[in-house]
Amino acid sequence: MNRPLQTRKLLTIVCEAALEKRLEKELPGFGAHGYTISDARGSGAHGRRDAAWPASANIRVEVLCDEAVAEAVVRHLEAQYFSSYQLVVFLSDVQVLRAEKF
Amino acid sequence: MNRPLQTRKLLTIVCEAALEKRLEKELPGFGAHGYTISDARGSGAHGRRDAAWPASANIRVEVLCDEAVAEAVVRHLEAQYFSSYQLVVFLSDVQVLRAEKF
Amino acid sequence: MNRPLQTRKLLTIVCEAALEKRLEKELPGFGAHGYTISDARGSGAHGRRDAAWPASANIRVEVLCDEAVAEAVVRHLEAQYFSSYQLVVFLSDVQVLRAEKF
Amino acid sequence: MPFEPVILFFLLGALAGLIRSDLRIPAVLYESLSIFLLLAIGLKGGVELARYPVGELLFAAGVVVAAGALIPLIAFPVLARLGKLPRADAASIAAHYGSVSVVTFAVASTFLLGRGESAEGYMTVFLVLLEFPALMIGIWLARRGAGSGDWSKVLHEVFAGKSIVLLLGGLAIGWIAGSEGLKPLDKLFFDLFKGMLAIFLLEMGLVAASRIGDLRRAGWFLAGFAVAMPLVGAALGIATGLLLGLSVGGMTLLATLYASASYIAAPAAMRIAVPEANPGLSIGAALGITFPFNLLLGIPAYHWAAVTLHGVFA
Amino acid sequence: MPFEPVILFFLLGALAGLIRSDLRIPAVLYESLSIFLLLAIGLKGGVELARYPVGELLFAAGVVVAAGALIPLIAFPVLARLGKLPRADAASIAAHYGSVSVVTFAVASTFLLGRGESAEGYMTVFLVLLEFPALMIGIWLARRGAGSGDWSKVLHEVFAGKSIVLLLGGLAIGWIAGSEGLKPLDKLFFDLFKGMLAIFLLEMGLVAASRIGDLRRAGWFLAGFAVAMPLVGAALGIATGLLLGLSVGGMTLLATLYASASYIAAPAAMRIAVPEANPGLSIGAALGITFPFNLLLGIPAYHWAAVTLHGVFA
Amino acid sequence: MPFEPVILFFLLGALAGLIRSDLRIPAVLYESLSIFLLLAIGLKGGVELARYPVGELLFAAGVVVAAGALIPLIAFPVLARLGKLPRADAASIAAHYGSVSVVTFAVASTFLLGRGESAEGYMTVFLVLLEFPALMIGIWLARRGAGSGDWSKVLHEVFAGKSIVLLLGGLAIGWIAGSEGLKPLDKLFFDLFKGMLAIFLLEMGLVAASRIGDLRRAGWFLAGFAVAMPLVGAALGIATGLLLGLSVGGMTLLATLYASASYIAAPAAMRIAVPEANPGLSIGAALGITFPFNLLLGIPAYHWAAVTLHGVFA
Ligand SMILES: Nc1ncnc2c1ncn2[C@@H]1O[C@H](COP(=O)(O)O)[C@@H](O)[C@H]1O
Ligand SMILES: Nc1ncnc2c1ncn2[C@@H]1O[C@H](COP(=O)(O)O)[C@@H](O)[C@H]1O
Ligand SMILES: Nc1ncnc2c1ncn2[C@@H]1O[C@H](COP(=O)(O)O)[C@@H](O)[C@H]1O
Ligand code: NA
Ligand code: NA
Ligand code: NA
Repeated sequence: MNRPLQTRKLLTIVCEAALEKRLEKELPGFGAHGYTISDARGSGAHGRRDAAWPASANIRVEVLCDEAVAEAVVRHLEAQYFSSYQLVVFLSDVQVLRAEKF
Repeated sequence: MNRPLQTRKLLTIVCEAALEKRLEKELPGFGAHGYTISDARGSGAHGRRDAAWPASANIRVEVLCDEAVAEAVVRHLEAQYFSSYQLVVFLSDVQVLRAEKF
Repeated sequence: MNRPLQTRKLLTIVCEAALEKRLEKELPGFGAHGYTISDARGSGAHGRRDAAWPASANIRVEVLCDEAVAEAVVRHLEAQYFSSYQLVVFLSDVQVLRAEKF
Repeated sequence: MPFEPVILFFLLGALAGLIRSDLRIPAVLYESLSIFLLLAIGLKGGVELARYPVGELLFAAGVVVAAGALIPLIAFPVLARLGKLPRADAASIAAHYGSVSVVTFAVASTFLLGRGESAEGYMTVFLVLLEFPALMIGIWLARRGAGSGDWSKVLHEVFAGKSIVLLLGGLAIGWIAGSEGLKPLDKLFFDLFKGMLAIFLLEMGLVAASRIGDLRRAGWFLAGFAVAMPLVGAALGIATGLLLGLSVGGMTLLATLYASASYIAAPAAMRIAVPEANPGLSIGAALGITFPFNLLLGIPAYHWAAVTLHGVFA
Repeated sequence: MPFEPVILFFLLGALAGLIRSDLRIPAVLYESLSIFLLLAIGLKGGVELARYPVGELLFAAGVVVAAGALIPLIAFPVLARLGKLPRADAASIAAHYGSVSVVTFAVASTFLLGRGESAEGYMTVFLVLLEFPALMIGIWLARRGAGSGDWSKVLHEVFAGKSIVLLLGGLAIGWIAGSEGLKPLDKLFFDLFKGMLAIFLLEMGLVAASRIGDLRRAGWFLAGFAVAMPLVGAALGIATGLLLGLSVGGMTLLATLYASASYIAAPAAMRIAVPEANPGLSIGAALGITFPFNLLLGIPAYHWAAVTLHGVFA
Repeated sequence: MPFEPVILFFLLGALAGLIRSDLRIPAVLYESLSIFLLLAIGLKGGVELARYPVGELLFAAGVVVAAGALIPLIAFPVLARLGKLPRADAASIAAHYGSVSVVTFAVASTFLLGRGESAEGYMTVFLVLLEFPALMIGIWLARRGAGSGDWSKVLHEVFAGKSIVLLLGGLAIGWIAGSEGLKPLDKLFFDLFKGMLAIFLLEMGLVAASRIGDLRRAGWFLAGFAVAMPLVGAALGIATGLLLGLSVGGMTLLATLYASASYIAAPAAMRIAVPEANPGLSIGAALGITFPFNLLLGIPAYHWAAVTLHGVFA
């Protein structure tokens, strides 16, 4: 390809919709330059969340970023939200163009 | 990070919305401890599914799990649904915290 | 597993909803045999897109394909859309069954 | 005026689909409208039902269900032998045509209303009763020979299905609350009914247009079936109506019920119970041909036949 | 007739949930209906409000808010000491019960309307005023001892919250435009109100049914609390209503407000401000028990008490 | 009363946006309301249209379209030379201002209705006709010099676009069915129109508030343009109205059409046809300034001017 692909981290957070506004405010502070959110439902250790009303809706947040940012965000989520909120976090490696964007 | 990241499988199923209830019932039986679902539309070998009404809606199901569970689920989908339903399944490696959850 | 898993590329495009119809028309031309789309919102270099109305809605497009197709699509997006549209593209490796499908 | 105005909305939707307009009715609006229509039909039926002694109804209901059960039993061999369709497909299509289309029923009611023609209030009860036996028969036809499988799951799927719950629930609420009790809800459920139906038909037009491809693949036999079967059903409906001494309106509605093919409850149930069947065939025929056929030609024809034969026999 | 017909929709939804029907009200329809109901209640209140001098209202509002503030202060020690619930849970549940349920209020208004019983128009103002003080108290109860934290964020969360904005906004528009100015909007906001409420209750029935599991885990103490607390609240409401010289209708509505537990504004605010609290407990109690209790038994009982005591004291 | 009540909903939405309330109108509700409004406007226009001989209309329509085409041709050089905007941006903004805003038109109709002022029924036809020529002109302005490109794609994009299909479709249905035929649909499409418009305006207020940032970046020139251009358009509209001998109501509506800037059809079409243009500029100006300007000040002013000049010249 014309511009080379570079490796970055894709951080995915599945959590209660109640956290959306808060995450939107916090993410830039850790160096994330963007995020993508979609609506979701699901099930986990805390039972089923069927998205039938706001209190049971989930969101799925994706952040493309470099490893340091990913680490900082994960550490923050662990400290701040793991004990009281329903959320799941995972990381994977992806190839991106324009890596300076992330 | 405080707790170490461990590798797990992310199993993604894109299929007809008609299978949602059934998958929700079956997944725990294969050892999956949770799943996340969102609405989708798409196109594939069987043509376009535009989600304009329930009969043409897709869902996108994600399951974080260990390799054995992923294998069991994939084998089940292959045996049970591949011949009669429109679905696509893929696996990838992801890093998770609290790996015992999955 | 009964049938062996093979590696393919998962190409993910997050872009303005305005591009949906166009991408749907173009993707097959590059050899993609299918795609999956879901609705999304997000934020990036061009600011926040809250999906409150069509002009600020995003979509998230996934294409399972082989490396050559992925490369062709990425090159096309780069040439055609990067300068004027808000979009983010990333690639990852996934394992699929029935690899001939993609 | 040859057309009910609501039918013009169907045609507009179909046209928009054919010219590949970017008009899309959001899926959620489709779901919301179908909840509204099912509830409203149930409520109206319940209010009417309160006026009839249950005993009188029981007999008529038995006859209507028994006669209706003939439809899938006629359709199946035609599809399997004449049409050479695989058993699963023949059974699934038979189930779709044995079951009923709520929206076609609504359009027929609207058609009668526009002509000032009244009908027995308990027709909605028949609508509810006719929805599921054909599904059972279809599943049984598909599975004969094969292992029996999980009937309880299937029964649950059908009886706890959205359309039955809303129709029966509306019926019960209408029956309990009565015309007076429901009055404060009339402005939503009754006054807006026809307008909501119009928007729903706009969407069905769009969906029907997107099924053209399926139809082309299905071939001429199925297209012919999708026009002939409603006529057979309608004839059965008029005969049964005469037998039961229904009014002209009642006969028209029963003919429409028998003639119509389900595309809400049946596709959902068949997809789970008879997965080998290709939904493109059954939905393509039911929604792409039979539904518009009934809307545009069928209903007026059944009404005409009912008027004529009622004059002769009753 | 023992039940308002709208309550039958709640029962239908609950039943559908219990038999695990696949009936689902789309989340967007839920959100749209709640926007509609909040706006409509605000508009109606605003129109009524225009008829009263503000001075007269100020005093009454102060009394109503002060008396209402007792509810979380009573509930908290009961939950924490008698119920041995952790502080965060006790505080969160106290906040839910101190705040009010807009839908319960709407059903009570509908109940009065059905009986031709009028009420002071400014009750909607009380509804708005009662929504947030309890949330503040709940947060303060949860945080006592712990660091103070970001009150400004919490205040913003509550005051800029959807339900306050729509209720207050509706109130202001109704007040500015007046009965005449709003006339062209009546057909949507007032005529359809009860029908929309019915569909919303159908959804709440489904949601309530899905909370049964939470309740089972919560145990008998909380179940008892969820029935006893509304009675305490209602008694306080009737006493306050007598003190203020409200009409029978007004007393009934105030009793209902105090007796009701919030499940729209409170869950959202508590989830952010008191994250350690288990939302299953508060929502399970408020929506799974108190809401149906008020609908089915509470409102008629509060009305009966208001009639009786109004006769004695006023 | 200075404001139509529906405008208060716009202000409420804008305020909610500015205080960063969590109030969100679901995107699907936005889409559903816009389908409703477009259909309803079309239907009403179709019913009115039936009353006029087509020949008489043809000439007037030609004049209205020709005069309307002046707007983008005036706007483009102003934006490109005076404003020093890049060609693509100037062309795209010119297209937005040359096209029309359906909702502004609806508010103006409502404004006239509230004053008992009638207007020529075929104004809706002008609304439809004015929607696309400016889009074509804008695309041509953007591409001049550059390779011609795929006009057929663009034409399809515009003519098969949702708003044209619904407006024209509604027009056709209203025209075919006539006032009598549509009667059963009145309760939905006509009676609820203003209420639905109110909720849509609430959403537009929210969206407009979220565009403040775009505006700030755009600078003073564009802000001035967004106020001055509607005045130029309105003057042209009133002159054209006088020329055609329209009523005061008709002149007001034509002035409003010319003064308004599209933010439904134009953004969609320009995004695809002129991708180099920054949508923040055109939408920010059209929705963030021109739309509220027309709602709050423009429409009453255009009406006043129409009354005055009609008195002088007609
Ligand atoms: N194993 C899993 N795979 C995929 N998603 C999961 C999994 N576990 C939990 N989730 C998602 O994360 C949300 C919260 O999980 P939990 O806190 O475990 O209840 C659930 O509602 C699911 O959407
Ligand atoms: N190559 C692909 N990439 C991404 N999604 C696909 C692909 N092929 C199929 N899908 C999704 O899987 C669904 C069923 O596919 P199929 O059975 O091939 O028609 C489609 O509607 C798409 O949503
Ligand atoms: N770092 C990122 N991580 C995830 N999604 C992103 C990121 N940056 C941008 N996006 C998505 O891509 C869209 C367009 O991005 P942009 O062109 O950078 O404004 C945004 O609205 C987001 O949905
Ligand atoms: Na039938
Ligand atoms: Na309370
Ligand atoms: Na204009």
